[in-house]
Amino acid sequence: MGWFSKKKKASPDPTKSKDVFVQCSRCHAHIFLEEWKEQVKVCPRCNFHDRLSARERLDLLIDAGSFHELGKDIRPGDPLLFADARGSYAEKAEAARAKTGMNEAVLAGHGRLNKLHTAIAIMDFRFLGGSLGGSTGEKILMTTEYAAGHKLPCIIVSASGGARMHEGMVSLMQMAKTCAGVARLRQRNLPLISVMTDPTTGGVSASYAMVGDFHLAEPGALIGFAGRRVIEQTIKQKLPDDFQTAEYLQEHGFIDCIVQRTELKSLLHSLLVYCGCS
Amino acid sequence: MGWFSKKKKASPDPTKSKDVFVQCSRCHAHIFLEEWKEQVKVCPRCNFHDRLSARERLDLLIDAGSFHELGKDIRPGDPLLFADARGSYAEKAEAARAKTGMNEAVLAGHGRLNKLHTAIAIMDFRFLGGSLGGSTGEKILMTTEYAAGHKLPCIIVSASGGARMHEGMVSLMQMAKTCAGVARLRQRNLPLISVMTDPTTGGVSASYAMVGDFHLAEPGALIGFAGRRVIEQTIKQKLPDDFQTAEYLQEHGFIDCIVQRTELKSLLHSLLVYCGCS
Amino acid sequence: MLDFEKDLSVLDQRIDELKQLSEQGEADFSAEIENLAAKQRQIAKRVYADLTPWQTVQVARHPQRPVLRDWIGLLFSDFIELHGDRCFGDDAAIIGGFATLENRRLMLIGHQKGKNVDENMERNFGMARPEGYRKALRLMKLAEKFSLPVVCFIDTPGAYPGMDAEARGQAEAIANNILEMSTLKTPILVLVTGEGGSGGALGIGVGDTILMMQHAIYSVISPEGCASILWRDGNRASDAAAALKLTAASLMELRLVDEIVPEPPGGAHRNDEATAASIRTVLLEHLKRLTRIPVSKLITRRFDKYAKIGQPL
Amino acid sequence: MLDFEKDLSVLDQRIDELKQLSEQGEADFSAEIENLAAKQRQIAKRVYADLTPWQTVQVARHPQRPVLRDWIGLLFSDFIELHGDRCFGDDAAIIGGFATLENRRLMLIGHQKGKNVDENMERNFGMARPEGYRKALRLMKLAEKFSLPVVCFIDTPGAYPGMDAEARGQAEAIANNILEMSTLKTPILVLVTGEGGSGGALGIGVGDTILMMQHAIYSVISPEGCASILWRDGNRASDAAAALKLTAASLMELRLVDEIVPEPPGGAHRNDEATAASIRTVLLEHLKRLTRIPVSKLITRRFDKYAKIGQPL
Ligand SMILES: [Zn+2]
Ligand SMILES: [Zn+2]
Repeated sequence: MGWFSKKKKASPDPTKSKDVFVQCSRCHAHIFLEEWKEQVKVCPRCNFHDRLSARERLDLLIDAGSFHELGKDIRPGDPLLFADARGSYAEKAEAARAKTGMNEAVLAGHGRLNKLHTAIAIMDFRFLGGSLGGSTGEKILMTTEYAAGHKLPCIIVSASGGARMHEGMVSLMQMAKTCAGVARLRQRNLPLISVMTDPTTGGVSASYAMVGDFHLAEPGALIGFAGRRVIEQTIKQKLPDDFQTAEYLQEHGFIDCIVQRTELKSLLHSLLVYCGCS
Repeated sequence: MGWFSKKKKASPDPTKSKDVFVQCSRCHAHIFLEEWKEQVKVCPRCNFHDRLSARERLDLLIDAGSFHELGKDIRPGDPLLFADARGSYAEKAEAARAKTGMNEAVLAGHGRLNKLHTAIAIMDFRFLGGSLGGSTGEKILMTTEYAAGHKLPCIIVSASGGARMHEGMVSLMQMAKTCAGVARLRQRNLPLISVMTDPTTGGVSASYAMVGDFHLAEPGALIGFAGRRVIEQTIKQKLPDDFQTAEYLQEHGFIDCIVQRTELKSLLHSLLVYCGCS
Repeated sequence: MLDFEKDLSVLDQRIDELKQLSEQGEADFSAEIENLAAKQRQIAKRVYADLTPWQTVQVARHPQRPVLRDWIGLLFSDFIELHGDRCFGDDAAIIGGFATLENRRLMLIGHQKGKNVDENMERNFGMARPEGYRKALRLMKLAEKFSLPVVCFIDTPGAYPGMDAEARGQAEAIANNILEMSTLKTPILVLVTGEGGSGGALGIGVGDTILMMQHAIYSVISPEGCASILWRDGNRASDAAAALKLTAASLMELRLVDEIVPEPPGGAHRNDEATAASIRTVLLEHLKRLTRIPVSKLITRRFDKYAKIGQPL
Repeated sequence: MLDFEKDLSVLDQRIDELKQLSEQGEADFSAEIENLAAKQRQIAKRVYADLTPWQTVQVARHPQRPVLRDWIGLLFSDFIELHGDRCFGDDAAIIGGFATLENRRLMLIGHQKGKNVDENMERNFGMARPEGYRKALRLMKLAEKFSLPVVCFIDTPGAYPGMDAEARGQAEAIANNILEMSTLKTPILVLVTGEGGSGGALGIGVGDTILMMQHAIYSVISPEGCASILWRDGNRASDAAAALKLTAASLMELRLVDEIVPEPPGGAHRNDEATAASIRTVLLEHLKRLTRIPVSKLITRRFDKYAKIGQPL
């Protein structure tokens, strides 16, 4: 939760630019639009991995034309009829739909990764900060259940600020619901590969993102449970800069591989092959 | 290993005393022999738990007359025909037999603990420092196998300086042999209760003593893998006094309960009952 | 003392005074005492029948509210605490061990808060670190191995948001517990006794039956946290508390809780023994029921229970 | 450079000089070079055929002896390193991951020593902490899950005797690995490549087949440690080395090792490619054999193998 409290990184927006450059939001280098696209939004100078939409990620990972979407029409429920000082949850969800063209914060389905059939769920941070609501959890569960039912491996690409507090306890319980889905993969010895991208925090990091057979992460991705500000208030000291980065987590034993975006598909393929997928 | 390099605690020896007192080797208090016996060699003043022989421990834990010994006649082998500057291993083993009246560093068998039938192995530090040789491992394995075969719980009371280096790699492999025995208990959901007494170190701490369902320890017992001196040489600093005590181990998550010797039998009984033994 | 407890407190004082006088032999005030007590019960009943969500939050966090150690003393005839995660440490914010409830043996696990500063320092205010969750899981696996039901008592502001806890994998520890609990082959009975604080609660909170004390709360985020984010004003916590639907009654309506354990008027802290009696009754009833269900069926049901939550209508 | 390597080293220098001269076009020394090389092979053969146990210890610890990273480059066509124990850290003294040996996919796990000061600092001289053993176990469980054989390369002076390692359960971590390996439902092939140092080696050393490089050692205690305890003189290490029967040949006689992988004259460090070829042959042969055995039979055999060790005659 708390995605809106986070200062948004100014992502390069070539549509608004008059020329053929984009500017890296970390090192401010000007990069040819062509090169930026070729590098799948990775800065060739500082290796900043800018966020991808679920669709962009799908295009990166799944063989063209092979994707079958699941739960396309599932939209957020509003179990609490929640409203706060700035309006209703229903309105916010509607705005997110309008902005992203997605019905929920996750794109679910199955398709081929270098010809290997796999279930896959990809989160989109633009949709309410990739927060985990009832329908988000539902689509994650649909993905794991599809994998379990069809004896497929499962890949989940996370990008989330955590639970969706507008759905209160319904949101919290999605942690249990999605992990129950993962447990069914375990029972069937089917691999779950969790790919953590920037950011993977809160309730998502404390559920399906952290119970994979393999934990991959993109360089520099923010990964953690509690928010930096909350921790700083608690321990009354400033945290080191690399705290809760993918690199920090790997050092502490929670990430198998930090992988360059351009090599992600090939690594996923290798892992699936080692797991006996065909 | 290395039991002889350890400064031996001067244990009260009432047989050599002319009067009715024993002296606590830690706080040096004079204690009535009667009270000392009643407290099963625990100092009423400083709670020092003096070492027990395997026989004394057996009398403490197993209902009188109910014990059936296993592998009584098993004696140490001498696979390396080992001899060092101070003589042969064969001679040392013979001396240990003469001193203790035991054939090996462990007393194995089965009996009743407050009427509950259990397999039990009890180590005796006096026999070559409770070191783990081939025959020691054999008797531990006989105990776990007896438990596995008869669907009994298993209790192992450890007191050991570690591997018996006079048997070289045969000794090291007893760690694997005994743990393979414990694995068979696990496969059958039979409880293993490990009781760590002073000292439980080296290869014994790194095998059967540390893979119980329950880890009990006596107050103040020395428990650890590497020797204090070796560690101090490695890290080039002095270790804290409580390092590798039962209390230290509990604080670090490796001991379930630290138990007063006089309450050990009753705690063991309770645990067996909770595990469904009857 | 809470605002809405003032009247009760005044009567407490009066009753105490009269009792003292009685004991000093001044006169017999037993009739007056009974009178005042009746009046107090009436007030308590009225006030507590109508608590706002924010008032419920305050009762759930009441400094006198019984904590796990109190419940253990009140409910169980035996408790053998088992320490440690067999990996890093022994977290005092979560404790567990074998316990017996009227001849029913079980594995008890719960958050342990303190009731004074020292205790709260020791128990870290009931905020567990990864080693606490890992200890809990170890004990659950023991329970599974020896076919004992697991009973979890939830009472935490949340998992500890500290640097060390993050470094040692707070997220991983909670996630792994949640996953393992979803297929643990023994009944799991969960009771939220005080604060159910988000992932820190859920880390030992997945089960077959979820019970809540009448004045307990369970929330995805603290009302203060929610208010500061969504209202941009931490003082709007009462608004957030209402919006979050964190009371037992609201959660029953949302079907996220299976049963509410009633508390005596004035709340658990005004009568812990009566509260314990009502907990005992409910626990025993559910233990009886759950232990009769074949384990494979139990696991399927548990899955279905959670799969249903948040399903689009 | 070791004492008994001096002659070899002198010839190395001569050959190098002649090669340089050849390259500078001074003259063609190829006949002389071949001559010297042949002589060198002869000397190597003689010296290495007759190493004392203490000399073998020195070869096993030779600073130029290939370490795990070298073997990975020489043997496997693919290696995907997998990091972390999912609990505390990622120990650089033990590494592991998926690897492919001539189209055979497997899980490779091993101690990683360094070959210079920096590397040795990073790798802690191949002395693992509990998190190293726990990482290894995690990878073994992955291999079991996905039906891949496990291959362990042993090369360590021993488990790290540090205060932090003790605090985090060195004993528990090793014990648990040993236990889990005894019933892991996939073949385990162990190769001692250099130093097999006591419990630190055994922590990833329980398997179906135990192989040893010709000049590797495997011992319950270091010769120095044994000498200082039993001879009260650390300088009597060569006596201790002989008494401990720590060479591959002695351990074959004791039936604690199943096969010796031959090294070229002069040892692995004088010809790593030839050594790799002989490792590859032996590994493939055993992998083929072990993967054909049904898993349940494998586990029974593994138990019997260890149960036999140290049985009274
Ligand atoms: Zn940049
Ligand atoms: Zn004393």
